[in-house]
Amino acid sequence: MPASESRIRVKRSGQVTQVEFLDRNILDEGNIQLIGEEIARLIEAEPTPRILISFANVEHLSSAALGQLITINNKVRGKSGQLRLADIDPQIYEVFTITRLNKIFQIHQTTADAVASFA
Amino acid sequence: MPASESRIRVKRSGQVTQVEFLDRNILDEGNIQLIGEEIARLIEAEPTPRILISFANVEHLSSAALGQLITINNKVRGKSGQLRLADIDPQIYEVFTITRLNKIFQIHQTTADAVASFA
Amino acid sequence: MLMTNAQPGHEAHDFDLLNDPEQVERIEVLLSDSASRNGFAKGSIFALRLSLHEAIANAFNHGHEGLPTDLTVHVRLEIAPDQIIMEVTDQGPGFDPNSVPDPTLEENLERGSGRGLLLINAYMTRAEYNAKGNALRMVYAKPE
Amino acid sequence: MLMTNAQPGHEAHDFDLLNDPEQVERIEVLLSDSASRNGFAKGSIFALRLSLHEAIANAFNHGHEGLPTDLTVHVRLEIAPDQIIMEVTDQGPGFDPNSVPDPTLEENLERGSGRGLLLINAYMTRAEYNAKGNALRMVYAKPE
Ligand SMILES: Nc1ncnc2c1ncn2[C@@H]1O[C@H](COP(=O)(O)OP(=O)(O)O)[C@@H](O)[C@H]1O
Ligand SMILES: Nc1ncnc2c1ncn2[C@@H]1O[C@H](COP(=O)(O)OP(=O)(O)O)[C@@H](O)[C@H]1O
Repeated sequence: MPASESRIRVKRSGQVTQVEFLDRNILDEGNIQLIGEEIARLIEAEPTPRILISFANVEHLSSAALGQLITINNKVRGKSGQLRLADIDPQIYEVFTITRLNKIFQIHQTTADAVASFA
Repeated sequence: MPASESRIRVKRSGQVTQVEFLDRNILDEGNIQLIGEEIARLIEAEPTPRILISFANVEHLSSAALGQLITINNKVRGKSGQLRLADIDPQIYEVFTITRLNKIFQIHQTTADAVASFA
Repeated sequence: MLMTNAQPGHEAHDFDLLNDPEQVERIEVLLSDSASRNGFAKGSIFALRLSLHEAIANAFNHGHEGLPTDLTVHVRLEIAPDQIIMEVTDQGPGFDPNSVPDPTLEENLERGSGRGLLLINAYMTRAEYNAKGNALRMVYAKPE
Repeated sequence: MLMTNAQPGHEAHDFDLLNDPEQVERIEVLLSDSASRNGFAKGSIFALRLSLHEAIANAFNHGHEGLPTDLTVHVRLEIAPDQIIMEVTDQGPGFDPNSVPDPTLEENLERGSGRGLLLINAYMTRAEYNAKGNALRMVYAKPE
């Protein structure tokens, strides 16, 4: 197994770092850990991180993934940055409402909406 | 479902009618019945049928398929024709030896050998 | 015999599972396929797969915490056209599910964990532990 | 619980099967996959799949001959790293396996049928009917 096969796709658009998942299923803790480390490096690389995570193509999401998102959120806040989530399909969105995490995260319908929302 | 999707590929080479299976698994009785009917029509179309059945790509074969081969053999004989089998992988060949049907059928290693064997 | 009343489409699957993501995924895919064949909708399959995933993760992470890593978790799936039952049994000491804090309370909302049981309870028709607390039985009835 | 001694890799599958080629194929594919994961070789998987196929065909064609077509056949697969057990049970009257003619005798060689049990017996380590003759238990031990 290659040591550092990326599990995310990263795109720069202006001051915003856009992250997309390569896996349809964000379930396994090992994977989630690796994804978290990749995003942490993106956050570290920015003075004031503006991170947009798109959930396009994501079909399954575990509670471990939610935990990782909270960790990411804390890291972004720690650097006075901003985190946005977008492209969450209704099934996945329900996971955010059941857990009330829709109160914690800034969630936008589309990537464009999310990009426009950064201060 | 189309009424008459063919389950075999037929090739003429001189006086020989070569038959190949499109399925890797010749297990299901319904399929085997359809294959039998297709080959029966080939036999009927010839005054003196020379039929070569190739088992290239066949991975599984049930006893119902063996029964159909015996029926085909009888039809060919009924018209004083000749039947040859070829390209049978060792695993499938074992089915012929366990059942002793290697004593009934003329089995050749390759299609070329089988073609050359017709009188 | 397993199923007392033979009924078309009924099936049951038992696994002694090691903590191996590939094996877990295989069981989740088997569950999804079987549910789909039995006419469960996409949303139901989402709920089932998520709940099974959370239960198995709990069995290994909490049930077997500090125990030998080669301990297996038993997973049983019973699939029928009208309902699906999933049982996940670990070899740990068990726990008291009533002692688990509510992750939706304001003060717990930013915790990094503690949402698995909430999701299971939200999505399943019924979810019950045995008395010892090492076996979770989840029942999902197909919506009318 | 199904398996008395939890062992990694052990799994069991039960199906109440209708006479539907697609369902039969699905079970055969599940058997092949599980056997392959448990390190059974290609030749073993060939033997297992063929034997299961023949046993299921017999259950529907002979066991349920003249009976309602919606009767199910019960299939149970028990898969372990060292052996695989397959049980096929029909709801028919049973039969006496000793009364079946030997298809390899000269006079039977050109018969159109009668080779299923021969193949099962040739390929399986053990194959036994219950007393009634409506349940076949096949055991395949992994070759050393
Ligand atoms: N099988 C189990 N054995 C022992 N304790 C468990 C088990 N399942 C859950 N728990 C306990 O319940 C708590 C809540 O579980 P859960 O809601 O799934 O969240 P998380 O797994 O993220 O902590 C766990 O932290 C653990 O203390
Ligand atoms: N489950 C069953 N119930 C009743 N009779 C059976 C059953 N299985 C096999 N038999 C009997 O055994 C015979 C031999 O079976 P088999 O060797 O599989 O060949 P075939 O199915 O081609 O006849 C059948 O013709 C049938 O009479």
